[in-house]
Amino acid sequence: MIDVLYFAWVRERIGVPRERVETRAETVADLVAELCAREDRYQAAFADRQSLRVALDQELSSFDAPLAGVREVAFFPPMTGG
Amino acid sequence: MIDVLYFAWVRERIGVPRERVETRAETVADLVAELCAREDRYQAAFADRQSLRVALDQELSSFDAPLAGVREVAFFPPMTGG
Amino acid sequence: MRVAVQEAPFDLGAEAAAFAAGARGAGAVVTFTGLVRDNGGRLAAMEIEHYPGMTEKAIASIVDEAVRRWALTDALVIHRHGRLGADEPIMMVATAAPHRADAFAAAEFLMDYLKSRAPFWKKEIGADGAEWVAAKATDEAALGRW
Amino acid sequence: MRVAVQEAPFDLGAEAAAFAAGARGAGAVVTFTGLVRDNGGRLAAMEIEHYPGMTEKAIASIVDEAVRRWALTDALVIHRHGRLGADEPIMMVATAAPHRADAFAAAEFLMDYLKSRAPFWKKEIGADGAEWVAAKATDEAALGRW
Repeated sequence: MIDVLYFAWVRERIGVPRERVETRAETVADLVAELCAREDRYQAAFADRQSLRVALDQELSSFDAPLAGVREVAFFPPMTGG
Repeated sequence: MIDVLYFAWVRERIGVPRERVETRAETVADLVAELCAREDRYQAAFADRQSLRVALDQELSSFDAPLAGVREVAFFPPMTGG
Repeated sequence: MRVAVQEAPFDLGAEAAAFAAGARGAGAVVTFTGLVRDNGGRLAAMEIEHYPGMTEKAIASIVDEAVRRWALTDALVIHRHGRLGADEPIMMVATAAPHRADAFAAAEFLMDYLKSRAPFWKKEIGADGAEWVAAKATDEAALGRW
Repeated sequence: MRVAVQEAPFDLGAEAAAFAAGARGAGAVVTFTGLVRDNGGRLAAMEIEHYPGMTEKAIASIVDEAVRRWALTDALVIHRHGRLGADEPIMMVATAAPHRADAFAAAEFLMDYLKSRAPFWKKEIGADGAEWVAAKATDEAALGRW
Protein backbone atom coordinates (compact mmCIF):
# COMPACT_ATOMS: atom_id res chain seq x y z
CA MET A 1 0.00 0.00 0.00
CA ILE A 2 1.23 3.41 -0.93
CA ASP A 3 -0.16 6.94 -0.43
CA VAL A 4 -0.63 8.74 -3.70
CA LEU A 5 -1.13 12.52 -3.64
CA TYR A 6 -2.26 14.85 -6.41
CA PHE A 7 -1.93 18.62 -6.63
CA ALA A 8 -3.26 21.49 -8.75
CA TRP A 9 -4.81 20.42 -12.08
CA VAL A 10 -3.67 16.81 -11.58
CA ARG A 11 -5.80 16.74 -8.43
CA GLU A 12 -8.72 18.33 -10.28
CA ARG A 13 -8.61 15.81 -13.13
CA ILE A 14 -8.36 12.82 -10.82
CA GLY A 15 -10.97 14.23 -8.49
CA VAL A 16 -9.33 13.43 -5.14
CA PRO A 17 -6.36 15.01 -3.33
CA ARG A 18 -5.02 11.66 -2.13
CA GLU A 19 -5.75 7.96 -2.04
CA ARG A 20 -4.20 4.74 -0.80
CA VAL A 21 -3.24 2.44 -3.63
CA GLU A 22 -2.60 -1.31 -3.52
CA THR A 23 0.19 -1.88 -5.98
CA ARG A 24 3.19 -4.01 -6.82
CA ALA A 25 4.56 -1.48 -9.31
CA GLU A 26 8.33 -1.43 -9.32
CA THR A 27 8.76 2.10 -10.66
CA VAL A 28 6.80 5.34 -10.81
CA ALA A 29 6.16 4.72 -14.50
CA ASP A 30 4.70 1.28 -13.67
CA LEU A 31 2.39 2.87 -11.10
CA VAL A 32 1.21 5.46 -13.62
CA ALA A 33 0.50 2.68 -16.15
CA GLU A 34 -1.52 0.75 -13.54
CA LEU A 35 -3.58 3.83 -12.66
CA CYS A 36 -4.19 4.72 -16.31
CA ALA A 37 -5.46 1.20 -16.93
CA ARG A 38 -8.09 1.68 -14.23
CA GLU A 39 -10.11 4.72 -15.30
CA ASP A 40 -10.20 7.49 -17.88
CA ARG A 41 -9.68 10.24 -15.32
CA TYR A 42 -6.16 8.92 -14.68
CA GLN A 43 -5.45 8.91 -18.39
CA ALA A 44 -6.63 12.52 -18.57
CA ALA A 45 -4.33 13.48 -15.72
CA PHE A 46 -1.27 11.57 -16.92
CA ALA A 47 -1.65 12.13 -20.68
CA ASP A 48 1.29 14.52 -20.96
CA ARG A 49 4.18 13.14 -18.92
CA GLN A 50 6.39 16.10 -19.90
CA SER A 51 4.17 18.49 -17.97
CA LEU A 52 4.19 16.40 -14.79
CA ARG A 53 6.55 16.22 -11.85
CA VAL A 54 6.78 13.46 -9.25
CA ALA A 55 7.98 13.45 -5.65
CA LEU A 56 8.83 10.34 -3.64
CA ASP A 57 8.54 10.78 0.11
CA GLN A 58 8.52 14.55 -0.46
CA GLU A 59 11.69 14.68 -2.57
CA LEU A 60 11.58 15.51 -6.28
CA SER A 61 12.27 12.38 -8.28
CA SER A 62 11.72 10.93 -11.75
CA PHE A 63 9.35 8.53 -13.49
CA ASP A 64 11.94 5.80 -13.79
CA ALA A 65 12.71 5.84 -10.05
CA PRO A 66 12.05 2.59 -8.11
CA LEU A 67 9.20 2.53 -5.58
CA ALA A 68 10.80 0.06 -3.15
CA GLY A 69 10.44 1.42 0.38
CA VAL A 70 8.55 4.53 -0.74
CA ARG A 71 5.50 5.43 1.35
CA GLU A 72 4.26 8.57 -0.38
CA VAL A 73 4.16 9.41 -4.09
CA ALA A 74 2.96 12.82 -5.28
CA PHE A 75 2.11 13.93 -8.82
CA PHE A 76 1.80 17.58 -9.78
CA PRO A 77 2.46 20.11 -12.54
CA PRO A 78 5.67 22.18 -12.63
CA MET A 79 5.75 24.47 -9.61
CA THR A 80 4.72 28.11 -9.90
CA GLY A 81 5.52 29.61 -6.52
CA GLY A 82 7.42 32.75 -5.70
CA MET B 1 36.61 84.30 -10.78
CA ILE B 2 35.64 80.73 -10.18
CA ASP B 3 34.27 78.86 -7.16
CA VAL B 4 36.50 76.00 -6.12
CA LEU B 5 35.10 73.36 -3.75
CA TYR B 6 36.91 70.63 -1.84
CA PHE B 7 35.46 67.53 -0.21
CA ALA B 8 36.56 64.80 2.21
CA TRP B 9 40.36 64.55 2.70
CA VAL B 10 40.99 67.07 -0.07
CA ARG B 11 39.02 69.59 1.99
CA GLU B 12 40.93 68.61 5.14
CA ARG B 13 44.33 69.03 3.50
CA ILE B 14 43.50 72.38 1.95
CA GLY B 15 41.77 73.55 5.11
CA VAL B 16 38.70 75.21 3.59
CA PRO B 17 35.56 73.73 2.02
CA ARG B 18 35.44 76.35 -0.76
CA GLU B 19 37.07 79.50 -2.00
CA ARG B 20 36.79 81.96 -4.86
CA VAL B 21 39.82 81.87 -7.11
CA GLU B 22 41.01 84.53 -9.55
CA THR B 23 42.45 82.56 -12.45
CA ARG B 24 43.06 82.55 -16.18
CA ALA B 25 43.69 78.81 -16.26
CA GLU B 26 42.43 77.25 -19.47
CA THR B 27 42.01 73.72 -18.14
CA VAL B 28 41.50 71.97 -14.83
CA ALA B 29 45.13 70.82 -14.93
CA ASP B 30 46.26 74.44 -15.37
CA LEU B 31 44.18 75.48 -12.36
CA VAL B 32 45.69 72.69 -10.24
CA ALA B 33 49.21 73.79 -11.29
CA GLU B 34 48.40 77.40 -10.32
CA LEU B 35 47.08 76.35 -6.91
CA CYS B 36 50.06 74.06 -6.24
CA ALA B 37 52.43 76.93 -7.01
CA ARG B 38 50.78 79.01 -4.28
CA GLU B 39 51.12 76.95 -1.10
CA ASP B 40 52.25 73.57 0.16
CA ARG B 41 48.79 72.59 1.36
CA TYR B 42 47.61 72.48 -2.28
CA GLN B 43 50.55 70.32 -3.22
CA ALA B 44 49.65 67.96 -0.38
CA ALA B 45 46.08 67.76 -1.59
CA PHE B 46 46.86 67.37 -5.29
CA ALA B 47 49.96 65.17 -5.00
CA ASP B 48 48.28 62.02 -6.32
CA ARG B 49 46.17 62.97 -9.32
CA GLN B 50 45.09 59.31 -9.77
CA SER B 51 43.21 59.38 -6.48
CA LEU B 52 41.33 62.58 -7.29
CA ARG B 53 38.12 63.29 -9.14
CA VAL B 54 36.91 66.60 -10.52
CA ALA B 55 33.44 67.96 -11.23
CA LEU B 56 32.70 71.03 -13.38
CA ASP B 57 29.42 72.73 -12.56
CA GLN B 58 28.40 69.58 -10.68
CA GLU B 59 29.11 67.13 -13.49
CA LEU B 60 31.97 64.63 -13.31
CA SER B 61 34.73 65.72 -15.67
CA SER B 62 38.45 65.26 -16.24
CA PHE B 63 41.68 67.15 -15.60
CA ASP B 64 42.17 68.03 -19.26
CA ALA B 65 38.70 69.60 -19.55
CA PRO B 66 38.56 73.33 -20.47
CA LEU B 67 37.37 75.82 -17.85
CA ALA B 68 35.77 78.30 -20.27
CA GLY B 69 32.31 79.21 -18.96
CA VAL B 70 32.64 77.04 -15.85
CA ARG B 71 31.51 78.66 -12.60
CA GLU B 72 32.13 75.87 -10.09
CA VAL B 73 35.01 73.39 -9.91
CA ALA B 74 35.04 70.68 -7.24
CA PHE B 75 37.90 68.35 -6.25
CA PHE B 76 37.36 65.21 -4.21
CA PRO B 77 38.50 61.61 -3.72
CA PRO B 78 36.67 58.70 -5.40
CA MET B 79 33.15 58.46 -4.04
CA THR B 80 32.28 55.96 -1.34
CA GLY B 81 28.52 56.23 -0.95
CA GLY B 82 25.92 53.50 -0.93
CA MET C 1 17.32 31.83 9.42
CA ARG C 2 13.54 31.71 9.41
CA VAL C 3 11.11 29.96 7.05
CA ALA C 4 7.37 30.59 7.35
CA VAL C 5 4.71 28.91 5.20
CA GLN C 6 1.40 30.45 6.19
CA GLU C 7 -2.12 31.30 5.08
CA ALA C 8 -2.18 34.56 7.05
CA PRO C 9 -1.12 37.85 5.47
CA PHE C 10 2.22 39.29 6.57
CA ASP C 11 3.34 42.87 7.02
CA LEU C 12 6.30 43.31 4.73
CA GLY C 13 7.35 46.57 6.35
CA ALA C 14 7.39 45.04 9.81
CA GLU C 15 9.18 41.93 8.54
CA ALA C 16 11.81 43.96 6.68
CA ALA C 17 12.41 46.21 9.69
CA ALA C 18 12.70 43.30 12.12
CA PHE C 19 15.01 41.44 9.75
CA ALA C 20 17.33 44.44 9.34
CA ALA C 21 17.29 45.12 13.09
CA GLY C 22 18.43 41.54 13.68
CA ALA C 23 21.11 41.71 10.99
CA ARG C 24 23.84 43.16 13.21
CA GLY C 25 27.24 43.04 11.62
CA ALA C 26 25.76 42.89 8.13
CA GLY C 27 26.26 45.91 5.91
CA ALA C 28 23.76 44.86 3.27
CA VAL C 29 20.13 43.75 3.43
CA VAL C 30 18.18 42.77 0.31
CA THR C 31 14.47 42.00 0.28
CA PHE C 32 12.28 40.69 -2.49
CA THR C 33 8.50 40.80 -2.24
CA GLY C 34 6.17 39.17 -4.73
CA LEU C 35 2.77 40.80 -5.11
CA VAL C 36 -0.42 39.49 -6.70
CA ARG C 37 -0.73 41.26 -10.07
CA ASP C 38 -4.27 42.27 -10.92
CA ASN C 39 -3.74 41.69 -14.67
CA GLY C 40 -5.26 45.02 -15.56
CA GLY C 41 -8.24 44.56 -13.25
CA ARG C 42 -9.24 41.13 -14.61
CA LEU C 43 -8.09 39.22 -11.53
CA ALA C 44 -10.61 38.62 -8.75
CA ALA C 45 -8.34 36.48 -6.57
CA MET C 46 -5.36 34.16 -6.59
CA GLU C 47 -5.42 30.74 -4.98
CA ILE C 48 -2.15 29.16 -3.96
CA GLU C 49 -2.05 25.44 -3.32
CA HIS C 50 0.95 23.79 -1.71
CA TYR C 51 2.21 20.42 -0.48
CA PRO C 52 2.31 20.59 3.33
CA GLY C 53 5.40 18.84 4.63
CA MET C 54 7.33 18.88 1.38
CA THR C 55 7.02 22.67 1.11
CA GLU C 56 8.84 23.35 4.36
CA LYS C 57 11.53 20.76 3.57
CA ALA C 58 12.08 22.08 0.06
CA ILE C 59 12.42 25.69 1.24
CA ALA C 60 14.74 24.74 4.10
CA SER C 61 16.96 22.88 1.66
CA ILE C 62 17.04 25.89 -0.73
CA VAL C 63 17.95 28.21 2.17
CA ASP C 64 20.68 25.80 3.31
CA GLU C 65 22.14 25.83 -0.17
CA ALA C 66 22.14 29.66 -0.24
CA VAL C 67 23.89 29.79 3.13
CA ARG C 68 26.46 27.30 1.88
CA ARG C 69 27.19 29.32 -1.26
CA TRP C 70 27.25 32.91 0.00
CA ALA C 71 28.56 34.69 3.09
CA LEU C 72 25.19 35.43 4.66
CA THR C 73 24.58 36.51 8.24
CA ASP C 74 20.84 35.79 7.98
CA ALA C 75 18.06 34.78 5.59
CA LEU C 76 14.28 34.82 5.69
CA VAL C 77 11.59 33.21 3.53
CA ILE C 78 7.86 33.78 3.99
CA HIS C 79 5.41 32.23 1.53
CA ARG C 80 1.65 32.32 1.74
CA HIS C 81 -0.93 29.84 0.51
CA GLY C 82 -4.72 29.95 0.25
CA ARG C 83 -6.77 32.77 -1.27
CA LEU C 84 -5.16 36.18 -1.93
CA GLY C 85 -6.52 39.40 -3.37
CA ALA C 86 -4.92 41.69 -5.97
CA ASP C 87 -1.83 43.60 -4.76
CA GLU C 88 -1.47 41.43 -1.65
CA PRO C 89 2.04 40.21 -0.85
CA ILE C 90 2.43 36.55 -1.83
CA MET C 91 5.87 35.96 -0.43
CA MET C 92 9.11 37.59 0.52
CA VAL C 93 12.74 36.67 0.89
CA ALA C 94 15.35 38.67 2.75
CA THR C 95 19.11 38.21 2.92
CA ALA C 96 21.74 39.92 5.07
CA ALA C 97 25.46 39.86 4.32
CA PRO C 98 28.60 41.89 4.97
CA HIS C 99 28.78 42.71 1.24
CA ARG C 100 26.01 43.62 -1.17
CA ALA C 101 27.05 41.24 -3.94
CA ASP C 102 26.39 38.25 -1.64
CA ALA C 103 23.07 39.62 -0.42
CA PHE C 104 21.85 40.26 -3.99
CA ALA C 105 23.06 36.96 -5.42
CA ALA C 106 21.58 34.91 -2.58
CA ALA C 107 18.21 36.69 -2.84
CA GLU C 108 18.04 36.03 -6.59
CA PHE C 109 19.09 32.42 -6.07
CA LEU C 110 16.38 31.95 -3.41
CA MET C 111 13.77 33.44 -5.75
CA ASP C 112 14.80 31.33 -8.73
CA TYR C 113 14.65 28.13 -6.69
CA LEU C 114 11.46 29.00 -4.83
CA LYS C 115 9.77 29.67 -8.19
CA SER C 116 10.55 26.30 -9.69
CA ARG C 117 11.51 23.92 -6.88
CA ALA C 118 9.17 24.67 -3.97
CA PRO C 119 5.79 22.90 -4.31
CA PHE C 120 3.40 25.82 -4.78
CA TRP C 121 0.84 26.17 -7.57
CA LYS C 122 -0.97 29.38 -8.41
CA LYS C 123 -4.48 29.60 -9.80
CA GLU C 124 -5.82 32.89 -11.10
CA ILE C 125 -9.52 33.45 -10.47
CA GLY C 126 -10.94 35.95 -12.96
CA ALA C 127 -14.36 37.25 -13.87
CA ASP C 128 -14.27 34.85 -16.84
CA GLY C 129 -13.15 31.71 -15.04
CA ALA C 130 -10.18 30.22 -13.24
CA GLU C 131 -6.87 29.11 -14.68
CA TRP C 132 -3.75 27.47 -13.31
CA VAL C 133 -0.70 29.62 -13.91
CA ALA C 134 1.63 27.84 -16.36
CA ALA C 135 5.28 27.45 -15.47
CA LYS C 136 7.48 29.65 -17.63
CA ALA C 137 10.41 28.26 -19.58
CA THR C 138 12.37 31.36 -18.51
CA ASP C 139 11.93 30.40 -14.85
CA GLU C 140 13.28 26.92 -15.44
CA ALA C 141 16.10 28.37 -17.53
CA ALA C 142 16.98 30.81 -14.72
CA LEU C 143 18.14 27.87 -12.60
CA GLY C 144 20.89 27.18 -15.08
CA ARG C 145 22.89 30.22 -14.06
CA TRP C 146 23.63 29.01 -10.53
CA MET D 1 10.14 57.95 -8.51
CA ARG D 2 11.43 59.58 -5.35
CA VAL D 3 14.93 60.65 -4.36
CA ALA D 4 15.65 61.85 -0.82
CA VAL D 5 19.04 63.09 0.41
CA GLN D 6 18.67 63.76 4.09
CA GLU D 7 20.43 63.97 7.44
CA ALA D 8 17.45 62.51 9.34
CA PRO D 9 17.13 58.78 9.97
CA PHE D 10 14.51 56.92 7.96
CA ASP D 11 12.31 53.97 8.86
CA LEU D 12 13.13 51.27 6.35
CA GLY D 13 10.08 49.19 7.26
CA ALA D 14 7.73 52.12 6.74
CA GLU D 15 9.48 53.11 3.52
CA ALA D 16 9.39 49.56 2.15
CA ALA D 17 5.71 49.14 3.04
CA ALA D 18 4.71 52.48 1.51
CA PHE D 19 6.73 51.75 -1.61
CA ALA D 20 5.12 48.34 -2.09
CA ALA D 21 1.65 49.75 -1.40
CA GLY D 22 2.20 52.32 -4.14
CA ALA D 23 3.57 49.74 -6.58
CA ARG D 24 0.19 48.68 -7.99
CA GLY D 25 0.48 46.59 -11.09
CA ALA D 26 4.00 45.50 -10.20
CA GLY D 27 4.52 41.87 -9.26
CA ALA D 28 8.03 42.33 -7.90
CA VAL D 29 9.52 44.71 -5.36
CA VAL D 30 13.22 44.64 -4.45
CA THR D 31 14.78 46.71 -1.68
CA PHE D 32 18.39 47.15 -0.72
CA THR D 33 19.37 48.72 2.58
CA GLY D 34 22.93 49.63 3.53
CA LEU D 35 23.70 49.55 7.25
CA VAL D 36 26.64 51.02 9.15
CA ARG D 37 28.91 48.08 10.03
CA ASP D 38 30.41 48.32 13.49
CA ASN D 39 33.67 46.60 12.42
CA GLY D 40 33.57 44.24 15.35
CA GLY D 41 32.76 46.99 17.85
CA ARG D 42 35.64 49.30 16.83
CA LEU D 43 33.38 51.85 15.15
CA ALA D 44 32.07 54.75 17.23
CA ALA D 45 30.32 56.57 14.40
CA MET D 46 30.31 57.13 10.67
CA GLU D 47 30.32 60.58 9.12
CA ILE D 48 29.02 60.98 5.59
CA GLU D 49 29.94 64.09 3.66
CA HIS D 50 28.24 64.96 0.40
CA TYR D 51 28.12 67.64 -2.28
CA PRO D 52 24.77 69.41 -1.95
CA GLY D 53 23.34 70.18 -5.36
CA MET D 54 25.47 67.70 -7.27
CA THR D 55 24.28 64.81 -5.10
CA GLU D 56 20.63 65.23 -6.03
CA LYS D 57 21.46 65.70 -9.71
CA ALA D 58 23.76 62.69 -9.83
CA ILE D 59 21.19 60.41 -8.17
CA ALA D 60 18.36 61.66 -10.39
CA SER D 61 20.46 60.92 -13.45
CA ILE D 62 21.27 57.40 -12.19
CA VAL D 63 17.57 56.74 -11.54
CA ASP D 64 16.67 58.07 -15.01
CA GLU D 65 19.15 55.67 -16.55
CA ALA D 66 17.67 52.73 -14.60
CA VAL D 67 14.16 53.65 -15.73
CA ARG D 68 15.38 53.88 -19.32
CA ARG D 69 17.02 50.44 -19.18
CA TRP D 70 14.48 48.33 -17.29
CA ALA D 71 10.69 48.04 -17.24
CA LEU D 72 10.16 49.63 -13.82
CA THR D 73 6.87 50.89 -12.44
CA ASP D 74 8.61 52.79 -9.62
CA ALA D 75 11.97 53.46 -7.98
CA LEU D 76 13.10 55.01 -4.71
CA VAL D 77 16.48 56.21 -3.43
CA ILE D 78 17.08 57.51 0.09
CA HIS D 79 20.62 58.42 1.18
CA ARG D 80 21.63 59.96 4.46
CA HIS D 81 24.52 62.26 5.29
CA GLY D 82 25.94 63.56 8.56
CA ARG D 83 26.77 61.47 11.62
CA LEU D 84 25.44 57.90 11.92
CA GLY D 85 25.83 55.26 14.61
CA ALA D 86 26.62 51.55 14.17
CA ASP D 87 23.80 49.47 12.63
CA GLU D 88 21.90 52.57 11.48
CA PRO D 89 20.55 52.47 7.92
CA ILE D 90 22.74 54.60 5.63
CA MET D 91 20.65 54.39 2.52
CA MET D 92 18.10 52.33 0.66
CA VAL D 93 16.96 51.75 -2.87
CA ALA D 94 13.71 50.13 -3.93
CA THR D 95 12.52 49.06 -7.36
CA ALA D 96 9.14 47.80 -8.55
CA ALA D 97 8.58 45.97 -11.83
CA PRO D 98 6.18 43.50 -13.41
CA HIS D 99 8.99 40.90 -13.47
CA ARG D 100 11.59 40.09 -10.85
CA ALA D 101 14.58 40.07 -13.19
CA ASP D 102 14.02 43.77 -13.96
CA ALA D 103 13.52 44.69 -10.31
CA PHE D 104 16.71 42.88 -9.25
CA ALA D 105 18.86 44.17 -12.10
CA ALA D 106 17.73 47.77 -11.63
CA ALA D 107 18.35 47.65 -7.87
CA GLU D 108 21.87 46.30 -8.39
CA PHE D 109 22.54 48.89 -11.08
CA LEU D 110 21.35 51.69 -8.78
CA MET D 111 23.60 50.41 -5.99
CA ASP D 112 26.67 50.08 -8.19
CA TYR D 113 26.26 53.61 -9.52
CA LEU D 114 25.36 55.18 -6.18
CA LYS D 115 28.52 53.63 -4.70
CA SER D 116 30.90 55.11 -7.21
CA ARG D 117 29.14 57.96 -9.00
CA ALA D 118 27.11 59.84 -6.37
CA PRO D 119 29.22 62.35 -4.42
CA PHE D 120 29.25 60.86 -0.92
CA TRP D 121 32.33 60.20 1.20
CA LYS D 122 32.35 58.07 4.32
CA LYS D 123 34.60 58.58 7.30
CA GLU D 124 34.82 55.98 10.03
CA ILE D 125 35.27 57.37 13.52
CA GLY D 126 36.84 54.78 15.81
CA ALA D 127 38.25 54.70 19.31
CA ASP D 128 41.72 54.96 17.75
CA GLY D 129 41.06 57.81 15.35
CA ALA D 130 39.15 58.68 12.20
CA GLU D 131 39.75 57.44 8.68
CA TRP D 132 38.22 58.12 5.28
CA VAL D 133 36.87 54.95 3.71
CA ALA D 134 38.90 54.12 0.61
CA ALA D 135 37.10 53.40 -2.64
CA LYS D 136 37.34 49.75 -3.60
CA ALA D 137 38.60 48.63 -6.97
CA THR D 138 35.81 46.03 -6.97
CA ASP D 139 33.20 48.81 -6.76
CA GLU D 140 34.67 50.62 -9.75
CA ALA D 141 34.94 47.29 -11.60
CA ALA D 142 31.27 46.53 -10.87
CA LEU D 143 30.25 49.39 -13.18
CA GLY D 144 31.76 47.54 -16.10
CA ARG D 145 29.03 44.95 -16.17
CA TRP D 146 26.26 47.40 -17.10
